[in-house]
Amino acid sequence: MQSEQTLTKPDMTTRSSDPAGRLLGTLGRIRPIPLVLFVILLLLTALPLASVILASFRPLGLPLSDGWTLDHFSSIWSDAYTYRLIGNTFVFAGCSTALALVIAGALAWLIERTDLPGRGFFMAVIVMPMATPPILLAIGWVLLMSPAIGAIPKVLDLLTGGLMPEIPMYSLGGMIWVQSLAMVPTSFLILAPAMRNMDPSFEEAAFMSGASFWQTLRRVSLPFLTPPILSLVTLLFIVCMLSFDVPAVIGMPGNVAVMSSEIYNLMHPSTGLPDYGKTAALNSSLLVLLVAALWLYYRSTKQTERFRTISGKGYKATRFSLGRFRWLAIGGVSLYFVLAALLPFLALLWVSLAPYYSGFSLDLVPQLSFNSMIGTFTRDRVWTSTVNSVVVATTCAVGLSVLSLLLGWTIVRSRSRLSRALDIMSMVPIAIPHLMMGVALIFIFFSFRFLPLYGTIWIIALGQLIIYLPVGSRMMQAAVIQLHSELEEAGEMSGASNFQIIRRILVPLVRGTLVGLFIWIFVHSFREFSVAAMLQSGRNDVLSTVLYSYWESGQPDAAASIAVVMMVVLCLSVVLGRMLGASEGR
Amino acid sequence: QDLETQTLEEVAQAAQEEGTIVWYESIPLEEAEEVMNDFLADYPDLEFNYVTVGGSQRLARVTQESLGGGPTADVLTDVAGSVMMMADRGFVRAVDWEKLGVEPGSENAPNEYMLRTNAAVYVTLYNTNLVDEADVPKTYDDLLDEKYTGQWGTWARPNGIVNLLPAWGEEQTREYVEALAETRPTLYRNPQAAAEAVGAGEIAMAHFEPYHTALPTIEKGAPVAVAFLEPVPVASLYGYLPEFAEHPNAGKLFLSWLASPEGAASVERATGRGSPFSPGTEMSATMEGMEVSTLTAEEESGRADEIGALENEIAEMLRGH
Amino acid sequence: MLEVDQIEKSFPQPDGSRTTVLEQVSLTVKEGEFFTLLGPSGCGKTTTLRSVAGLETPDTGRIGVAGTDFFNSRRNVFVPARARRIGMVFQSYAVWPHMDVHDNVAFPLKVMRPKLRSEEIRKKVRRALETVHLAEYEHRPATRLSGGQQQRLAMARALVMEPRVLLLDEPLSNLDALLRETMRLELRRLQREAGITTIYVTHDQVEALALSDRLAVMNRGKIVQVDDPRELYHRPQSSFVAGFIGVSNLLTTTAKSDTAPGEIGAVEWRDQTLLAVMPRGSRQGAQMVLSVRPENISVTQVNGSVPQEGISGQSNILLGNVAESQFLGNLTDVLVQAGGEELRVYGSPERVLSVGDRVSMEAPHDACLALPAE
Amino acid sequence: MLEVDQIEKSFPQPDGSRTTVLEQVSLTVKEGEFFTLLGPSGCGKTTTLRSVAGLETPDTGRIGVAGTDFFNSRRNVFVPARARRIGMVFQSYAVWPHMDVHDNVAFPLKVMRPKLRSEEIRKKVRRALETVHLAEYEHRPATRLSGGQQQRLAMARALVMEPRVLLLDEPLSNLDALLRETMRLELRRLQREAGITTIYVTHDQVEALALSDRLAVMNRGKIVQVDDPRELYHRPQSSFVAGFIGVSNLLTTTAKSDTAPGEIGAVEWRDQTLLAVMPRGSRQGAQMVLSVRPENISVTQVNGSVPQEGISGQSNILLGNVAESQFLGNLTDVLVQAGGEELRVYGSPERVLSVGDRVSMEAPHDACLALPAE
Ligand SMILES: Nc1ncnc2c1ncn2[C@@H]1O[C@H](COP(=O)(O)OP(=O)(O)OP(=O)(O)O)[C@@H](O)[C@H]1O
Ligand SMILES: Nc1ncnc2c1ncn2[C@@H]1O[C@H](COP(=O)(O)OP(=O)(O)OP(=O)(O)O)[C@@H](O)[C@H]1O
Ligand SMILES: [Mg+2]
Ligand SMILES: [Mg+2]
Repeated sequence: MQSEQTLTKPDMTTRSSDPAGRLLGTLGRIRPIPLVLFVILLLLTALPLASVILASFRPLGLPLSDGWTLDHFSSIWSDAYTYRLIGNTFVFAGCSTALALVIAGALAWLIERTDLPGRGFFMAVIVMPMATPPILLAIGWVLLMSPAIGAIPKVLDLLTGGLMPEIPMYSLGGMIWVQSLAMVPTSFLILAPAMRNMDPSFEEAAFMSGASFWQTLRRVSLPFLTPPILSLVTLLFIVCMLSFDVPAVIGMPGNVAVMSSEIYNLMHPSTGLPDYGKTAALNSSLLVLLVAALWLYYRSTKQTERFRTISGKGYKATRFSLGRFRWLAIGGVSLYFVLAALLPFLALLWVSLAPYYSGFSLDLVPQLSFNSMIGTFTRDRVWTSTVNSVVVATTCAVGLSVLSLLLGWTIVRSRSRLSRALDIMSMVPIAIPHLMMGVALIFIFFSFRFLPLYGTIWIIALGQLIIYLPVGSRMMQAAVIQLHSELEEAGEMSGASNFQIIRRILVPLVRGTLVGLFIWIFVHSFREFSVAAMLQSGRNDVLSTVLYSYWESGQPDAAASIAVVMMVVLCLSVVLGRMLGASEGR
Repeated sequence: QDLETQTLEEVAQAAQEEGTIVWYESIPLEEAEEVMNDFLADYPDLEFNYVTVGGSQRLARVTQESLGGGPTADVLTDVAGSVMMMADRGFVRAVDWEKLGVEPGSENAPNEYMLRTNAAVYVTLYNTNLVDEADVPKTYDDLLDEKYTGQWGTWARPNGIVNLLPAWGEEQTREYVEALAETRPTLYRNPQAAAEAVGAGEIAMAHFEPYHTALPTIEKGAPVAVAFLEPVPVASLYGYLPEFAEHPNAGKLFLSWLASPEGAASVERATGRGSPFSPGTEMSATMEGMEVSTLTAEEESGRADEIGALENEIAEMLRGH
Repeated sequence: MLEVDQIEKSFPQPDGSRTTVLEQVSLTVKEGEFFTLLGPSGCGKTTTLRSVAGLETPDTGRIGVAGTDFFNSRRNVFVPARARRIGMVFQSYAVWPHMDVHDNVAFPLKVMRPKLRSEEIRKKVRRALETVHLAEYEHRPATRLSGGQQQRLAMARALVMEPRVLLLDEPLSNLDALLRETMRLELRRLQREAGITTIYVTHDQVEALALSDRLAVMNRGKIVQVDDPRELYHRPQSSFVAGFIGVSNLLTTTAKSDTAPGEIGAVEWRDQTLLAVMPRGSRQGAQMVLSVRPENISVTQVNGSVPQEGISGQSNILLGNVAESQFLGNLTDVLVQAGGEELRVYGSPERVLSVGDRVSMEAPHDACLALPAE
Repeated sequence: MLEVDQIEKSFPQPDGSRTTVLEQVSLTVKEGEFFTLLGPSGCGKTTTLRSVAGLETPDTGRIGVAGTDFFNSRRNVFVPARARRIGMVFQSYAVWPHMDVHDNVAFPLKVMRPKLRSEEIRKKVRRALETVHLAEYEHRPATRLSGGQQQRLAMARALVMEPRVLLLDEPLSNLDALLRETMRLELRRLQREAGITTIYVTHDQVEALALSDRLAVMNRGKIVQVDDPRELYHRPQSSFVAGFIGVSNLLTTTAKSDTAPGEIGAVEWRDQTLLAVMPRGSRQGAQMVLSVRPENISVTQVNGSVPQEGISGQSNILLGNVAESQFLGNLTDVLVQAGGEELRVYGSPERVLSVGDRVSMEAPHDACLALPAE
């Protein structure tokens, strides 16, 4: 059994005997790539973080404003309401995380570990819902499930003859349901490789010991997947605490307040400034949680390595035979697709075709028309912003893929203190809500005026690059961990430079993950609107902000038209990307 | 700060040279374009750079930009409290409005920093399929009827109710809200969502809704109608000129146009937001003779903290806490 | 005791076709026997073993233990792995890294129905750990064991539930040479003490010979020969078996006359006539493979008089030049170039042969087997 | 040619402390020599090799090739791996799965500066592939090669850039027994043909003896003995080396008198007096380990007259009972229980010894080495 060895690789040639040369020699041992990355991350994450922390001590809540205060913290933590919020938040975040995990886990298991027919197809289908912005997913579900107008209660009512009890959509349960659906694709993308890499003989050994399927699952498979699950849980949990789309659309009418809807309230007062001070104070407090989560994460990854070295050589991927349950499984996966993608999509399609915003109703069917869709797509603005969106999303995806690759590689391969710092820094943006990130970037670019990025689409790309950094870094680390370091060392022994090793060995080998990541970032950047809204100026409109402004200004049909087209296009790119990644990524 | 005292002609002259107007507003570009086109018909040599930024985000952004020393927008609108907050920091230009042709002493120009351009009129929307003509509420007391329990909704931010303060005073307002909260409203993240919920039939009525939010839905044929309850709460909106604007004269020119009857009418045509205080608008015709309750600029800016606290309190009460 | 009857198994290929991996595989393993499946990589050993375990379902055939069918394609019987009470040690050990030694071994007892009392479990685990000499490691995390210890742990886990049959899939292949020898002895001792019917899979013929009561040689999904170790080693029935079991020099020759099975006959190899045992007889002119084991060839350096090649008394003699000579400690592995082919012979460690030396090789006729060419 | 001078290396532990992995390791490898590092798992072989390669930086010491320093802690010199022109074959082969055979081998040439003409690259790749007999697989994806072929591919990739030194880290440990033997011969042939200075790392002593011109035995980060194979096998300087190189029976004894180095002296083992060579001399009463190799012990079944235990003529004689007997084809591996210890001896494959048989074991005095206990 070979233990993975980590290396500290010097990267510069120095040969000399004179004192100057000795100095060069010492410098040469400092590895340039981690150092450059460190500086980049410092700029990308430490500055926004600093501005958030700074903001939490400013009376106005804006980092550039003056004065100091502790009021924000004291007003939050002296208010009993905060603690109630935290209670709700934990229930919401905890249940959503758990449900997303269960769904994604079951899907990943079906795809990676069983002989489910049409796995390639289903794999693409599972990640498709990624193309739906969570706010639209939430609105779609309101149209489907709202007690008064929802299509599903109506149908159920008809079927059961009115015996069906009301399903409260505007409730904690409804929020959890939609939030977990929104998180399934990302969870799947992280869980699936972990399951793929698990040696099936560990489970077979349990079967041979006489254990039943459930006993094996509970006592062998789950403990085994603990490290990736734990890291995913921390990721999802924090996402739940910060994402306000679902709490705003579903929680608010249902009178369920959580921390993120409180943040939404603080950020959207009826008049006056958003309460950045309190928001920042809430987030600074959240950072403590993040540090705890990261600590947990490190503990769990340490174990990952221990687990990995034990798997022997006779490893062959055997798949669990579903037998007569295969139809049940196909049904389950299809049901997920219907619930997470198809139904919300149909709901939005309905909105785009209906004359006015309304639930499903047969009366309105004669009035359905493509007018608003056609009308929307004949507007110049929609087209220019589409072009901008494509440019922004592509830039962000390319930039972040490259950065994540370098980061993942550096963090996994050189376990110096510097790379540990890199890892922590790359996780920081997860604790900064998107709107705050926008404010922070304004702050930064007004402080560094020599960078004429402000008001261009590039600043939007940069902002989004920062907020998706944690996911990028995580995914690439997972990919690099699976590579035997000797593959790269063989390149070094062949005389290749670091750049050549990365380009000709590393990139082709992690191509699958790289394509997956690229698509993930592209899609998320395309649909993101918080940062974009904060940073746009007249000529850098992107499609998502246009969509959002239509939605919030009484043109749901136009917004839904864009959403429908966007979902179709993004879905296609997701499917295309998966096919590319699957066919060429071995 | 020095009072700027050009005349309209001088401003128009200087604006020509600046060439561009940077305008941050929350309405969609298409609506803004109609307004801009009306303006450009008078001043064809100028051009616009229009930026869609909604409500409080806009204020935050301008504050942040101003803190950084600009550039920022040339024209902005907001409620009086926000404008005065900006003015206190020295981010707003002081202008002699009289020189620009504004009637002296009018509430339309409460001080040198702001000029009333528009207003939000808070009304009750109802779904005509769900509410019989006879049941349409006529007074605020009608809203307290138990039969509407769970049947109505409103924006989670009770800005409309706050504007009842001048008419009712704090105590009565609070008592009323307490009673209203008993009927369990559904709270929406923004007034638009509430208006759409009425159109969709999810709730029968929405109270304290800005009038204009109902218009797009009504135009598209949704079964929504409007009821004015008296006193009608109205929130005034004021235009102002940021200190760090890149094109101050162009901004000034546009602002004075927006505040003029011609401008107000144009905005109403484009967006449906009409001001009862602007004689040329349909809104002022509709509301002819109705009792109005509105916080003056002075009240709003002078008691900003107090009013803010009350708004939060009312929001909490509606939420059922 | 264990019967495997004409099982067949094919796997779907990525291109949609199916490859047959097992063809008509039949075996009978007797009670308490140590039975080995031996064959080159990819011949289907693991697939056979997994079919017995119930981890793989054959396409057709029958698998039964002591009269009960575990699998019968005709009667549509399939007993799942967990109900077969068969112990298995995996090639990768599959020791659960999140449990300690005790918990690994206790697992099969803990999932047993009806439930055992925890006391009883503890007693049984202790006994199993003592059997494999791991008692002192009871509370160590499984990951902190060396390779050999892990292997014994896997063994204890398989034995603790007192299985009817024990299956071992190349349990030694991950160990280094020294440990492998030690574990080989250990394994045999354990099996004998427990008296348990065992099927052992390996591609290492030394292991197979050392451990087995009987062994089956497989090649390309078929069973080629089943016999006890000595029989297989000394009387292989095909050149494949001769080449696979132990080291053998295989020379392609032609039979010079018809010969009855078991008799000594003459074959021609590169103009030389050699005598060899013909286990299955031959017809004149038939292609035969002459198999001679290195340890049966005595090699001497030719100094003065050059001996005559060909038949000499009871032996065949060939001349050649040393092409390579490797000191292996207890013997020297010598490659001799003769008539264009390379023959492997063992020199004694003391006598040093250098590359290029001229040598004569002598092998008794009855140590030369002429087998039908394949 | 290659000098490793007093290198030390320690690794940080999770708990913050550091473990020393290499202690004062010094080696000199001559031009064209096949030099092996042999030792148990975890003794530091790979770390040494990687330090030479430049993949690991020692803490102190010096590494140089032909007079040039690659690493010198005193002069602060460190030449990175890519500039050392050293070929390396990794234990996992590290064949790049996304390239075909040709591209794998061409890679070192393609990254070379100044650039080579593509024609020249093609020629060199072809030559390298021919050397390792892979020419016909040139355009096959690297993943579609068998283990042995992958190993040769890794070899070709290491050789194609004509390195000054070739480093091999357990290149055979992933192969099965038969393939391993074939590849061992191949490897030696390749190295000899290329005439390249080679350091080979293994924990398999048979491989080490077979291949090396000289070998260094390592234990716990230190070099214990450096010698040629025969010397190491026949004259180990410690019981560790005796036990690690080849199979040896090690008995703990006490010296009965003072003896000069190289002389034959008496030792006492369980009341028996035995004679043995004392390579490093001894003082009376000192603990000595008596090392006897199985192949030097002749074993005979005791039927009628029971021979006398102890010294008899030129031999030591011990009696015992067969505890285990394993048929290995060309010999029988017998474990004999004698005086509470188990001795390993080889019986001839014909003579069948059964468990429980009473046997006498005879070993010539000069085949018994008494080594200082550690
Ligand atoms: N699940 C599977 N899908 C497709 N082919 C398979 C599968 N399992 C095994 N095979 C093929 O069946 C053949 C026999 O495999 P098996 O694992 O039984 O060989 P083996 O004799 O155990 O080899 P080894 O000594 O390498 O372990 C191989 O060619 C293998 O590629
Ligand atoms: N990066 C590292 N960090 C900490 N300890 C290490 C590291 N690399 C090696 N070691 C330790 O150094 C010791 C020597 O390791 P090395 O890999 O050189 O052994 P080896 O002789 O090659 O063993 P094997 O035969 O198992 O390959 C081992 O105890 C190992 O655990
Ligand atoms: Mg196998
Ligand atoms: Mg090693």
